Amino acid sequence: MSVTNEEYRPLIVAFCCNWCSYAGADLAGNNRLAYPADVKIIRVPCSCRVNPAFILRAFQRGADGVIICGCHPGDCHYTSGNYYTRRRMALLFSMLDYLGIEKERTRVEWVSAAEGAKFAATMNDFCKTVAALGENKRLEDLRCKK
Amino acid sequence: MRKIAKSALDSLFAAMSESKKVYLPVDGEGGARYQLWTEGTVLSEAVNTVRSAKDFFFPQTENLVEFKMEGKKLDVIDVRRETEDFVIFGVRACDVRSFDILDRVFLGAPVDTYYKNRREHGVIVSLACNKPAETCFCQTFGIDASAPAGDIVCHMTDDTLFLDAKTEKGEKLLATLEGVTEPCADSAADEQKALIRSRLDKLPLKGLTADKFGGDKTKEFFNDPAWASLSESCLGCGTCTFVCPTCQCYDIKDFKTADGVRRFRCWDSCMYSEFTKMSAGQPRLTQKERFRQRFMHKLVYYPANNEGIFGCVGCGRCLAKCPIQMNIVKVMKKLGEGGDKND
Amino acid sequence: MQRIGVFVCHCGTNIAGTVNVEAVSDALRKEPGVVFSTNYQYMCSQAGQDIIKNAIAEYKLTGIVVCSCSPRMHEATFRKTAASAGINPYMVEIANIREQCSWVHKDTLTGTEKAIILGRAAIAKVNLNAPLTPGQTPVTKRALVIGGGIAGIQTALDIADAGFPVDIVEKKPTIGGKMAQLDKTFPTLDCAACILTPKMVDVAQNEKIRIFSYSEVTEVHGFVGNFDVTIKKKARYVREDICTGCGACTEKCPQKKIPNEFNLGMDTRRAIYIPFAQAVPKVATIDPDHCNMLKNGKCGVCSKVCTAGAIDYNAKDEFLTEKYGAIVVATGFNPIPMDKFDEFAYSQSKDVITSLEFERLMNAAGPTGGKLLRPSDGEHPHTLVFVQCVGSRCEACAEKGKEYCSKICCMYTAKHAMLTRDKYPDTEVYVFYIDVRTPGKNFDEFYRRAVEEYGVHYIKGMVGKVSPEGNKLKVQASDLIENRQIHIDADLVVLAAAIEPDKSARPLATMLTASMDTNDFFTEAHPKLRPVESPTAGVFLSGACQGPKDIPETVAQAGAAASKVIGLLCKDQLTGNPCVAHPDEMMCSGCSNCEKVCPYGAITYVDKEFRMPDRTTKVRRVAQVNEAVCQGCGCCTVACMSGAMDLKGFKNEQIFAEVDAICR
Amino acid sequence: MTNTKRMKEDILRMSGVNPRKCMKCGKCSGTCPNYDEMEYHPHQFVSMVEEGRLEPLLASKSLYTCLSCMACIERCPRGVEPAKLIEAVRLLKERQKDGNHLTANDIPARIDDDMPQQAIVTAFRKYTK
Amino acid sequence: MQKVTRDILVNKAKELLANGTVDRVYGWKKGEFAYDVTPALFKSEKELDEFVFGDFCGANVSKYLVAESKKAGGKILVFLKPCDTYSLNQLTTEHRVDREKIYAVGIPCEGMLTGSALKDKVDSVLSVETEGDTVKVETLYDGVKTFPASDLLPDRCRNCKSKKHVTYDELIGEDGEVLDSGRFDEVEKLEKMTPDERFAFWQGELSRCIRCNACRDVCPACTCEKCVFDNPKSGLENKAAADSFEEKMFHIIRAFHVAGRCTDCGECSRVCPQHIPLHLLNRKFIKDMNTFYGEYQAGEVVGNRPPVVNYTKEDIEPSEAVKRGE
Repeated sequence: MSVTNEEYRPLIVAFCCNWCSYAGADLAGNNRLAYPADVKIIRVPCSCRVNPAFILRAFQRGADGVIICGCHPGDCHYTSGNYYTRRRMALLFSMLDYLGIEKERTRVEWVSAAEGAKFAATMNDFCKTVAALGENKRLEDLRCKK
Repeated sequence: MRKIAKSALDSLFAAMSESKKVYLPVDGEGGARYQLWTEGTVLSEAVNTVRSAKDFFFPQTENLVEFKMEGKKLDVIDVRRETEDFVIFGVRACDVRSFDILDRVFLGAPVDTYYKNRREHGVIVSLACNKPAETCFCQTFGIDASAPAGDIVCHMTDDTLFLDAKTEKGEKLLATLEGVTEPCADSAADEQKALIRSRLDKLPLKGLTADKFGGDKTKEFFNDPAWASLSESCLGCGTCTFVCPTCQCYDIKDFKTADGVRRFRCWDSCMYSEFTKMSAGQPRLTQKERFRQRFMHKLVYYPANNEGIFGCVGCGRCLAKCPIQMNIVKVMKKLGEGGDKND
Repeated sequence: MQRIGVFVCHCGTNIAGTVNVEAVSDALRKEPGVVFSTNYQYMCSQAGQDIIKNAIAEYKLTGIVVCSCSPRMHEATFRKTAASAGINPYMVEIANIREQCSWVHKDTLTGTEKAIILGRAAIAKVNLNAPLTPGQTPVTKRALVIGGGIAGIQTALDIADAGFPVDIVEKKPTIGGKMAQLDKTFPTLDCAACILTPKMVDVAQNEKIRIFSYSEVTEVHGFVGNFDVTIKKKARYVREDICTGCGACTEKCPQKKIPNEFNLGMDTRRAIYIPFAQAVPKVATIDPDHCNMLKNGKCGVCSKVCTAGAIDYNAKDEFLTEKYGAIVVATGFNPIPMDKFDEFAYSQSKDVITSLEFERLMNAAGPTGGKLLRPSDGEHPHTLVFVQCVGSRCEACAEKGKEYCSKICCMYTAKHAMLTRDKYPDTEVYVFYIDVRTPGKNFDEFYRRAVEEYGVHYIKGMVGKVSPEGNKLKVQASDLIENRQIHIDADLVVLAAAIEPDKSARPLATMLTASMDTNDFFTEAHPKLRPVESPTAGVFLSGACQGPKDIPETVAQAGAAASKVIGLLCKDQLTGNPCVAHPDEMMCSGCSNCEKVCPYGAITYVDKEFRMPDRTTKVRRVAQVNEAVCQGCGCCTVACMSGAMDLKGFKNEQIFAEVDAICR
Repeated sequence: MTNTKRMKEDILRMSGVNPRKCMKCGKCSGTCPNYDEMEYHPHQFVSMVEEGRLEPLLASKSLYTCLSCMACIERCPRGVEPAKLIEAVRLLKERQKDGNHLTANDIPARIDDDMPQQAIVTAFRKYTK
Repeated sequence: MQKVTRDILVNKAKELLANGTVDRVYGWKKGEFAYDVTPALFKSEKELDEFVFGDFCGANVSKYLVAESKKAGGKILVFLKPCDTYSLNQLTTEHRVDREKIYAVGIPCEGMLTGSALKDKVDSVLSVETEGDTVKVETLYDGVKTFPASDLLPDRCRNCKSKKHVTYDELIGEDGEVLDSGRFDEVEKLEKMTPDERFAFWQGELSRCIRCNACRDVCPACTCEKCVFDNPKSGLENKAAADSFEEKMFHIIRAFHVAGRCTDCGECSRVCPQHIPLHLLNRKFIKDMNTFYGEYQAGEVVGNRPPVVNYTKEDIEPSEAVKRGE
């Protein structure tokens, strides 16, 4: 039996707002709270910078899950950005679900700069959920597969 | 000529499928379209498929070449593969003519090897139109729907399908079907042909002629004032182009894949504002100019370069599908009328 | 194509312990655009920075990727390094391979793999970076203070002291605010007027300060450094420049029975009046609602007695527009109305009063000349009951009160109780409290003195009912410590009414696009770290408009706001955040969606003439971003359907490139 | 779950009161017109229920000296509604007394023409376990 | 079917041209067959001879006003069905049309037939006549066929949301009411399916897309100067459907871009040459916005703020939003 038979690892793209969630991720690091390396973070100024097209693009390019992290509602550095995020993503996720795309592959989570533990826990949980779903087939672009 | 009972069509397709893939029109959501035959697939009786048969030789998107980069090293990969033999069954007379028109573009020098490869491997089995529709005007371009061209020409009566091989390719294929077909007189389908001809005579667009158009008519029509009103409400979408069996314009684009770049071509439409965009922009800046281009190409420019053959086959798809019901018939009738002097 | 240098930091073993830094720098060397890649023990050290600087010179780098700790740690450091080596600081991107990689992953293989991917994403982004230059806007070196209470006065004085001109806009005829109405101040018991009025005089005499009294702000346009403010000077019918404040008119005016606001209606004033003796500016004002001359043209006494000829019955409201670099909001507070608190009989008995009314009763310049007399019959009260928390700390949904603690009541009630006992030892003073909150320097000592030295009866419990009976007020209350219900026949009941922001604050906040909480207090830019700034750049907060405050806190905050203003006005130019939204005008459809979501009002629309691709010219409505106001959240970029709006430094194509690099 | 705990939950459910909202100001007791007749006062009801000291309450005649005038509800600055809590304790007591005071069979005999339907239902609900 | 006749409209147009209220008229021109009328601009009384009106005049001409209202000249006369008026209002809200340049005459609508819906039922149509609610279709091979109109009406008319004109300068006939339509029934049916069924359904529908852009180009909400899908700089550009992802991307993003702005006029589904029920995507967003953020009808009032560019502090969380119906 071959030892190279690797366990399936999902690819997770995390969009983190600069002021809360990115700092929360840093705090998770400071406290050495482990979470899977499957998570790759992209820094955005605010969660409201995340265009639905970015999310679809990530899926197209082979991501298996996309998570958007922002300040808790009411705590946005820009006062109202995450309120718009909340609406946009509620609608987008509902639409993806309507198209039969697994809703567990997308998530929005509010993580403050103080919530390093929550960040790590969220990522652990999300990775587990997505790993259980397996590879993203319903929003894949065959051209982007190796 | 050979024949087979209509009830035994399945065995015919099964026999064809033994050596080649067989595609045929199948009814589905939104109309008929070509599908690979498998056990149980039923031939559509629709007069036309929504998309034309040009897809088989000139697909909507097609990979041309791939580039792979590792460090500073660049590999160029030819993605062409020898196509498998295939049969397109049930092609109407108009669509069969469209292949001639495409051939003149893609097989003339320089030869488009991607197209040629597919063309060589395809066997065209045409089928005469029993019930030509009100939108049909193939007669305008000298096409006889009762006697289409093709490698094998078929006629269907209520109970029998007649097959007549017209080319070497066709004869070869027909020879493989001897087990399921039986021979018959060459005149066996004549009655059906006559019926079709009588029906063609009654079509509402029967009287439409293209006589006033042709390769030498650029000056006559280019500045016709009617273009303005004809194109007035054109949305600039690509529906007419994409359902047209003879539109052959494409764009070449690059797509970044996981580990390189894939260069592909895809259909383009002269109706689009981005069509043939160059460093200085699109040469045809208004929808009127783009609209004119499409119809002038079909009726004047194409014949000019191709011994007077028109670039339209009268299949009527654009008549049925245009969101605003503007189409080549209206254009042909309106042009040269001399009205619309306002612009 | 950029020429990119990649610098991988070991961070001692912080990174190198879990990430094979050599492998990372080798792998990233092969990425498109990368011409140089290296690793070093501490990139942020001087030696590390020198490596970057030398590489910039040697390899003519145009972009830098540092794989190191979080950009929140050292992005600024490396940007400075790049700038000092002559490339634009915004051509630097950080791949966070410490906090988000080496510290959270245990295994070297996965750590290294992820570090490479993060590095690749940063390289992909830098490839599309463009040099950014922060916008510069000039600063109008003048400040506006809205509100002339102690907060506004202190802010104005401090700003003027630094040499900048300041205008104070006060809606009342005089500055001074609530503090002018106070008698003594806790915990030192010095007289409010004695410490406030000199400051008012300072304001009046300061060359740098202009006072717009009896005026209101009606319009605010512009942005930090460049506000255009319209001020309405209400007609006072007395020429401010001529009136000497002699008071002859106020003596002769025949309209005598007008409730005097300054004494909270406990005595009367004339139709032409000066609010109080130390008013600044000390000029008379005609109350148009009560002046016979203004109402029906019959009188004119004041005009006859005015030797200066200052009376002008034809005066009109004046509007003037001024430019300011900074705006300080100091709109202060008011006690909430007591008419919803039937149980305390405030509207039934004149002898139930609020604490602010009590201040006036105790004040030498008050309606009773400083003698504590009952408003109803002018008798000396013997039994006084103070009720704390009236309208404070109420349930959120309760309509009559406020959810918050008004903060100042415990201390002023202790003061009132103490002063009463001090002046009138024959009185019995009861204070009903829920908690006594005295966090402040010498505050608890002060409260203890009231109990221990002055014998004030502090009773833990709440008054349930006050009913006037004869000339007494029957007070029914609970005494929780004794577990009994007590009944007191009081002569005077004083209610410590909750305080709320002034009603003028809400419309002002709208004009300033400054945010407010549900209680109409202005919100700070950050509750801990930027407590005197509003989230709207250039708008600062001073005093109780931001939350309940006592005088020392107000003065401290006023000074802090002033120093922030001074810091702003000291600059000739304001350097903005270069990562701002930017519209592609040819793509913009003018739909206004971006304008709707912008939290800062940074987007406006203009009609502009364009030369179109079809060689015609066309006037189109397009979005404009005020770069001085935009904070760069990027909300507009998603609201924009046509993709015309993009965010510099976080462009769509940059984020797409990062996504692509990560998902490769 | 202990008996007390269950009783407390019953009281809270029946009354819909959250005693934790109480800030112990005593205004309820300050406003109570029948204070002196009550062994335990409104504010005590609130804190004793919260602390689970139900036995003394259930044994006390205060249950019946509360006039249900609702003054405490009206005055409470935190919206705790002590009178509802007292009513709930009273109800609990009634229901505990030998279980059912009323069975369905008792009803026909007690009906008279003037009694509103609602009163029967209410009584049935109150006096039956 | 239609209660207004060509003559009423032509007379109105002539009157308004003559008294100078307008200097051009948007209307319809006759085609080759009964069903292929084309929207057209008429600039003089004489040109109006070619003006036709009937049961196939269903195209929403509001979109043409984006370009037309910016041209020099006087006002443009348009005849708007109730559903078209919502589009006009929405375009006015977004400053895409100059409402001052438009003279809108509201006309009642009894539901409009479309060529494609007709030809789903009947082949080789020679002529179509309507009498009351009966449609008589003369065919080439099957003689004359009769249908109740409701059988031939497209979904947007069977589930008409409103017969009320929300904006007009003049009204012909009586104004109607906002209707309690079953337009979300189909969406609900899909929502009740399992995710696998939904995926199969949409995969089947969207895979037919040929990216002709007709849905976009006819849509009165899609009036961008340049669509992101045409703009190489947007990062989303793609010209022709290359694989199943591109089709989904296009339709999801397009639906998202028109969310809160789509008036549910149904033009997208009318023009789709592949009969993809595109309105079901838009209606999903409309339905979600209604349930999540309160009833909202785009175009009902000029200046309304669509839910996607608005918020409340108590909005539903995305995780809750996808839980609905579970």
